[in-house]
Amino acid sequence: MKGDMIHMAFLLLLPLIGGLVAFASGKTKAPVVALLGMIPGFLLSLLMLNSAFADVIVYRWEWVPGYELGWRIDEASALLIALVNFISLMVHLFSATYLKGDAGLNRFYAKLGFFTTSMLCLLAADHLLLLFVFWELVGFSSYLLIGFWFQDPAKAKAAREAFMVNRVADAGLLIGVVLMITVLDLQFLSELSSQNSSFLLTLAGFGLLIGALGKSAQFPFFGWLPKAMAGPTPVSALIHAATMVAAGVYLLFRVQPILIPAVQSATAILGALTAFMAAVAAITQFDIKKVLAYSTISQLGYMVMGIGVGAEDASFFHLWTHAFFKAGLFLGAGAVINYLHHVNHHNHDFDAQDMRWMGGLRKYLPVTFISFVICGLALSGLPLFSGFLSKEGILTGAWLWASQNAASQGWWVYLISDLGFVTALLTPIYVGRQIWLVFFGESRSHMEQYDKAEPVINFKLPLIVLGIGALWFMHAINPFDAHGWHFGEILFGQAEHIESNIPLYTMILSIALAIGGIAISLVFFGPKSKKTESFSQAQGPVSFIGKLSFNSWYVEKSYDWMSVGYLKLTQVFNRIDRRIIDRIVDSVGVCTVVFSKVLAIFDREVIDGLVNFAGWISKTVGAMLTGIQSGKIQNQLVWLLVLLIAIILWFQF
Amino acid sequence: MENLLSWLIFIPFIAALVVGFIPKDKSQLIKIIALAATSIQLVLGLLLFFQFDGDTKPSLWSEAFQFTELEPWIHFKLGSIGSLQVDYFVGVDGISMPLVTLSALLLVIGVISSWKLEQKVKGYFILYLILSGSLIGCFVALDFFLFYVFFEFMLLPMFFLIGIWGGPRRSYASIKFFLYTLFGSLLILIVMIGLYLSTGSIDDAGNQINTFSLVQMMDGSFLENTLLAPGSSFVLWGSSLRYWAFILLLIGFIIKLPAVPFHTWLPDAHVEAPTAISVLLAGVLLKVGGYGLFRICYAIFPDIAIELAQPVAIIGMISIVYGGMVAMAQNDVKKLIAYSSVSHMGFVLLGLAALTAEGVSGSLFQMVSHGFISGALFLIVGVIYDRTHDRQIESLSGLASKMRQYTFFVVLFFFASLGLPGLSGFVGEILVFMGAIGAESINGVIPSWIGMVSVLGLIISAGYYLWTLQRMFFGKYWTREAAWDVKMVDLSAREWLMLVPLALLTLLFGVFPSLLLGPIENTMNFFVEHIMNQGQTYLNL
Amino acid sequence: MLTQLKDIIGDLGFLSFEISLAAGAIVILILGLVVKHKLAYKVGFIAVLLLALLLLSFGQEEVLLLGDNLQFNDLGALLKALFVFTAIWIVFYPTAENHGSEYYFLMISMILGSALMLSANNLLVIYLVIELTSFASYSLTNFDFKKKSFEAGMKYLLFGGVSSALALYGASILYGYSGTLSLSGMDFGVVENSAFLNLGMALFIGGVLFKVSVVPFHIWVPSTYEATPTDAVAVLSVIPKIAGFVLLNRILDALNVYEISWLLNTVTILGIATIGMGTLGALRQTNVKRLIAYGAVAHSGFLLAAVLIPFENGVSAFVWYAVVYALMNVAVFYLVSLFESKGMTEVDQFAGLYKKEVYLGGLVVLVMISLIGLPPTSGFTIKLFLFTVMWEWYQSVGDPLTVAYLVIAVISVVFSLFFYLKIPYQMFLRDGQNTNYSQSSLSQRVIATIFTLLVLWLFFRPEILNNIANNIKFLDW
Amino acid sequence: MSAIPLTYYLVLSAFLLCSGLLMVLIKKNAVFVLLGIELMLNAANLNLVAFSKFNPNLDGQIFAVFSVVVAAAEAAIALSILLNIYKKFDSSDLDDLNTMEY
Repeated sequence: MKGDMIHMAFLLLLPLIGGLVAFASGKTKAPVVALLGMIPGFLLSLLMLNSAFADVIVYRWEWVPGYELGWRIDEASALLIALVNFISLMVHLFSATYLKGDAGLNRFYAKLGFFTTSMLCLLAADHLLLLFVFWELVGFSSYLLIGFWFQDPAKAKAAREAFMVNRVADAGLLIGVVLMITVLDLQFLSELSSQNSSFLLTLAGFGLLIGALGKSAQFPFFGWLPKAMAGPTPVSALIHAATMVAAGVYLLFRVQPILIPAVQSATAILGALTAFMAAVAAITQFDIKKVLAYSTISQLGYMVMGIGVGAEDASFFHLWTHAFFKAGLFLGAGAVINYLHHVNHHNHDFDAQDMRWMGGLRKYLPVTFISFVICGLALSGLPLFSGFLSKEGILTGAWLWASQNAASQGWWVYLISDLGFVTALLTPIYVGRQIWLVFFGESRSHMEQYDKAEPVINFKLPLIVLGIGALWFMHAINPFDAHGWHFGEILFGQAEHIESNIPLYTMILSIALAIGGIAISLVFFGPKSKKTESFSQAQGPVSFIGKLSFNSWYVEKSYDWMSVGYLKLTQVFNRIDRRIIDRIVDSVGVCTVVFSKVLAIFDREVIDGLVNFAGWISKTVGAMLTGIQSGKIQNQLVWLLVLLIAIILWFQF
Repeated sequence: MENLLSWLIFIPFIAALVVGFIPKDKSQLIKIIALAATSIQLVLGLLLFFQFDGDTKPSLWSEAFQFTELEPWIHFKLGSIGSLQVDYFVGVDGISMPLVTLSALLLVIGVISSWKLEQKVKGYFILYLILSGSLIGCFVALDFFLFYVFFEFMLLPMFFLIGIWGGPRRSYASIKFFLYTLFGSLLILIVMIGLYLSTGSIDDAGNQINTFSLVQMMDGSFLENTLLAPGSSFVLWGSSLRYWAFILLLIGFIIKLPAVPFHTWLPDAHVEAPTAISVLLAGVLLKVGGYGLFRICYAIFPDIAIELAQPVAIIGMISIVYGGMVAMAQNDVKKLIAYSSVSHMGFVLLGLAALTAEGVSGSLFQMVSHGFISGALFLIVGVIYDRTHDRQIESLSGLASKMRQYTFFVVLFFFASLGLPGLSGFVGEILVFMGAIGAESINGVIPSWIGMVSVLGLIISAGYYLWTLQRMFFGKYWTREAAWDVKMVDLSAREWLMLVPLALLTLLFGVFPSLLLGPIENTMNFFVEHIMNQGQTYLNL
Repeated sequence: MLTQLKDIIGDLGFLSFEISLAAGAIVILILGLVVKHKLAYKVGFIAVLLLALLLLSFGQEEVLLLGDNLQFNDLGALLKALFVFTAIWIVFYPTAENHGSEYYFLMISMILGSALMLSANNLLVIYLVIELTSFASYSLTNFDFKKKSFEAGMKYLLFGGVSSALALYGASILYGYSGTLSLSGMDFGVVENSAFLNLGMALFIGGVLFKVSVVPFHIWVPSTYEATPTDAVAVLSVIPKIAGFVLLNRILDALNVYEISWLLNTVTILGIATIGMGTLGALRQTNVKRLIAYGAVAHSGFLLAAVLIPFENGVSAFVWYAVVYALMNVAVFYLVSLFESKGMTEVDQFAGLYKKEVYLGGLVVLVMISLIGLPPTSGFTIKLFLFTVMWEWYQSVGDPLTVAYLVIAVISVVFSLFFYLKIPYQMFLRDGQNTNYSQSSLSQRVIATIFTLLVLWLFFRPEILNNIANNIKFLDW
Repeated sequence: MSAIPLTYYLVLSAFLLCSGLLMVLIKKNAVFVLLGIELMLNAANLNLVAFSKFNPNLDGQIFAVFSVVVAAAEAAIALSILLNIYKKFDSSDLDDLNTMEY
């Protein structure tokens, strides 16, 4: 057992240590050093996979008096840990070239290492609080990485906004976690079991859901993910496609036993809605990364929907396959951007991420092209690619769930599965559009192009490996069996046999939708279409739906409005504080009138504060006092007598 | 070590006396003496921390204290009031021990931070040392009279430290500070006298011996049917005198804490105070308010503490949310941090009001961690202020590309303050939330929604810190005045020396909170138990 | 007749303090004719006071002397010692440089008058000693021989004259109703609640309130304090006031004030008003001495509370307060006179003085803190004790007025912060030029330090105050 | 030797007191004000003597004698101050005594 502990500690901390050493070793050596940390980390994770399948690793210790925290690596954790290590390794490799020459390269690797460790710990955490800790830490490291090029104000702003949106959701998660720990006494993920429904449980469930929605960029929180594209592209591949954003799904997957039906329905609805909304948004984007970002949101929506409809095994599978092909897509996009940067080296006329300046890149970036297409087809859900397998499971699950619940909950449950299918049609459309616009046709940038754009192995290797990872055989033997995942049995046991035709219908429908989608994209965006030729002059859409799509349903805009409103509110509060509370308290504290005025005077003229104060008192305390103290002795005497007589009269009568 | 606490208190006083005899122009010597004195204090403070015995479980307050020293001070008969008994009575328990150590640490850092001071050095360090002694005295005093004396005695040095070495509006700020705190302390004074008349014992000869001993007050040795005895017949406006006494104490201490709506002195005082004094003010002085709530307000009036838990928690909640929102609107970094202190001290109030082990421990932990973090934050502002004599957020931008090490610490402490896990700020806040949200099902003194609304504080604090980071540190490097450019050098060795210990402690306590919570566990549990049990007993009288 | 004379001569033994003062006063006056050296007067003054102190006897039973005209007790003896202690320092004041022998004569007369006030038990004697004290005070007010002095002196005199005329009228009414001049023999049982008698009481007590500067008879205080030589103020603000309070207590006792609720309430309200008026009035002052004068008015309110408290702790509180009040006033007026001798009388002249006089500045802070009533000074101790006794007062009588008294007293402490700290504020927190300022001498610093240390010392060792209070055998005055 | 009732004395003394008071309050010249005070004192003296007449002892009359003497002393001090005031202010008018007005 002790050996396991050390094993686990090494596994979890190696990326961080590697990153820190890389930071210390300077920017030229940093990539090598970080890789030297990552490779054994990856190997260790494979070993761990092996041992975790044999025996779950558990370690608990007292954090504060009365509370134990715990690590636990079971099969699912081990699998995802291996995945994270793998993608991280790829990204480490890729970044070495992508960020070559950047002054902050060592800083980058430190942050990357920090992220990887946080993510691994998140997966290994068993106690909810521990999970929350690393939940926050991955958010923080994501903030650091998005803001990697902080000199650019827009990027710094994007980092902040991404973090803020997450933070809002995290507040919900915190309430959920605290309720679970203190009130419901459900502290360990591995010990969750279904509970009797209660108000607090509902509240906790919604809290956890909000947290998950935030991290997995679901409606209404999805606006942060497109903004997060401000980070370096490899980072997007790792964090904003494959790993961190999947944490929300992972959390829901873990806490699924305690989610009561109301929360489950909400999960399904929000997931389906997000899948659809994001797919719509992806169709009109110009930025190569934004398309991918919305597609990520959309796919995560599938996963969340899967949890909601009770197909958590399919969701988990989709999480797994999605990690490979989406990382591949992002790295491919990174290669494209990197190439355009070179093209654009001397004159910064255009944005290297803007698809309007691309086109015809298959000639210059052949490896990238192939990998991108494979991954794109996986994303579209074409058979023989990994995405098909996992998405199938979710769609089937949704349909099954709808057919089971329609009687009890009403017709609207079908809307959820229908949205899933609509999204399945939209997905190949935007994927196709992207592939056509980027790789086919002729270059629209009118610049000198380069031939040897993929010179080094660390560029090509990740692309090739991830491209292979998007093929079906890496995940299941039968390309049409959604339950045929290699690890499915280990994780979820023997798949139940479903007495229904629905899986067959879904399969046929989704194959048709995928092919149809690609066809539509070919018609509209293919190399021959008019739109493509004039694409370099294209502006944002003008129709209402087009605008809605381009602005991604105004979710991001609404954040801006809210933040402006909030800022105004704080200004108002500030004014209240200075003008009202400051005064009121002063006056309540000592003497109602005197002090408020005193401080008014102080505010105006501090220099002579005391003197003014005295002067004011003399005026305010009144004519009476002034009369008495006028110095005219007879006046004074009159007052004295009046007072005396008044007192005597008062007490006599 | 014998008389550890007395040494802690009196070393700075002795040093102040020594400094008094050193000629004005030997400023270096003065600084060295001040540093030596506070360093000895720190060593003693650490000794205290490590020698503190956290294993004994007290069943009475009189058993809870360690390192106690009892010297009779004023003892005489006073006619019908019985005997006046004021003792030099000091000791620490789990509540005061961490705060003493924290103060000792920040006092050293304050001296280091004042090292570059050039004008009126002698006076500054005399006052500083007097302040040091009184601060420690305040935390360890177990006699109400002694506590009050130290409490008041902090005011004067502080008044002058802000008033003489402060910024342009220093006189306003110092007077405001003095006025608020004095007002609060007079409220405390009234209750102190009432408690004195109500506490004590009757000796064998039938003589009444009144006492100021906090321990006896906490253990509830009240005299029959006196003003503030539980169940006494004195009623004012429909509530018992104990009720009003609690309210007076509460106001007195939350002025110091400070909580909305008595917080407005704090931003002014902070903005005008020199860096080192800001550090002490935020790091230690505010804790005196929190400590007073623990030791006096709650421990002596457990019945009212239960009765009024909800209003207190709501004050805490409002402070958290409101303080944070007002911070967002500030342009002056120091003011921003001052308001954030209001927000963070709201957690102290909230956790305490929950009266659960988690809440109370969290509350205390929050005080300690806020000591590190806010101290560091004010040092951080000091770094910029030293270089530019400007603290406006708008005057600077893109500092991250010019001052990397500095930015590292800024990010670290900003995130520590906004409650990033792994740093100490998080532990305090999460425990407070656990206490506040869980209280409803544990002891039912406060409803859950107060805690849930307070979670907003997390979002709000992230809002202003990140926005500040973005505006000041990210983006293109730019300074409002070109002349500042040459001064924009990264942290000096002295600044490292101040920030590194705080950073390490923030990290250490963030990762291993039981280092602090372990030793004080028994005290905290006893505190909660005592309040719940005794409070119920009193309420039933 | 002869036995009466014998009694009188026998009683004179008890009066050795007063007699030596009277004789000494005359000796000094004569000395003034013979010797022109100023130092001689000072030495003479000290000698007379010390001699009187030596002849003072403590620890006696309470006695009635000269018929029942004088009532001697230990409290009186104690306070007489306090008077000597307070007065003896005036020779060290820098403002005391130019005084002639008649100045010391008047000073001793004032002390004599106050000393007799402590024991006066007869309306006639009361009238005489009040007038004796007053006349001396009126005269002392003029001793700066400036326009201001005469103006203040005249006002003081007219004001005092009217008050004493009214008091005399009141006394005549009291005499008419009781048929006796002796306080201890006074009994109005038969004619209770006559408006005319009440008028008499009010007017007569008014005469005493004038001496102790209780509102509304405090009007003379600021201008008198401002114009009078500071050394005289130090005495004037302490000795007649304390004596007046003792006398007031005796009169109230004789009139059986706790039975006459209107009178008690009136006096209580006047006490509250005194605190309020003194505090508020002081806020706007810019002249140092006027400022402290208003502060002294507020202190009268505190002392009055102690006087009104009907049990033995009230006496203790009064003694504590009186002793510390005397100490504080000696200290503060010494410091004021130091600055005054350098031409600094207005608060804003102190701006930035810390550059020249940081040590005295520190002492000023401590003394002011004591006057406000904050630790670690004896000013805090006495306020604490007084508040304690007031709590107890409330506990025993349950009268809301007593709570009001307590609350106003506490709040006034906050306000007094403002004006007492004005001078330190100017000295330390403001910048200013004091190019002409010459530093104080070492001896002056030493004296100021002694005073300040006394003020501090009694905080740490308050049992001395208690011993003093306890040694008085007859705690019921 | 009988029978002017006490009330008559008292009324007269009250009248004296009031006129003295009035004089104090109305007159601007310090000398007149002093005279007013004398009147008030004499009102009191009259009271004392009158009461004494209806009393067994003579205390009141003794008191009156003392008070006359005291009044004389007071007048002496007052006049000496007044003399100085006249020198400094060139006036004995109380309204001119306003250098210390606040």
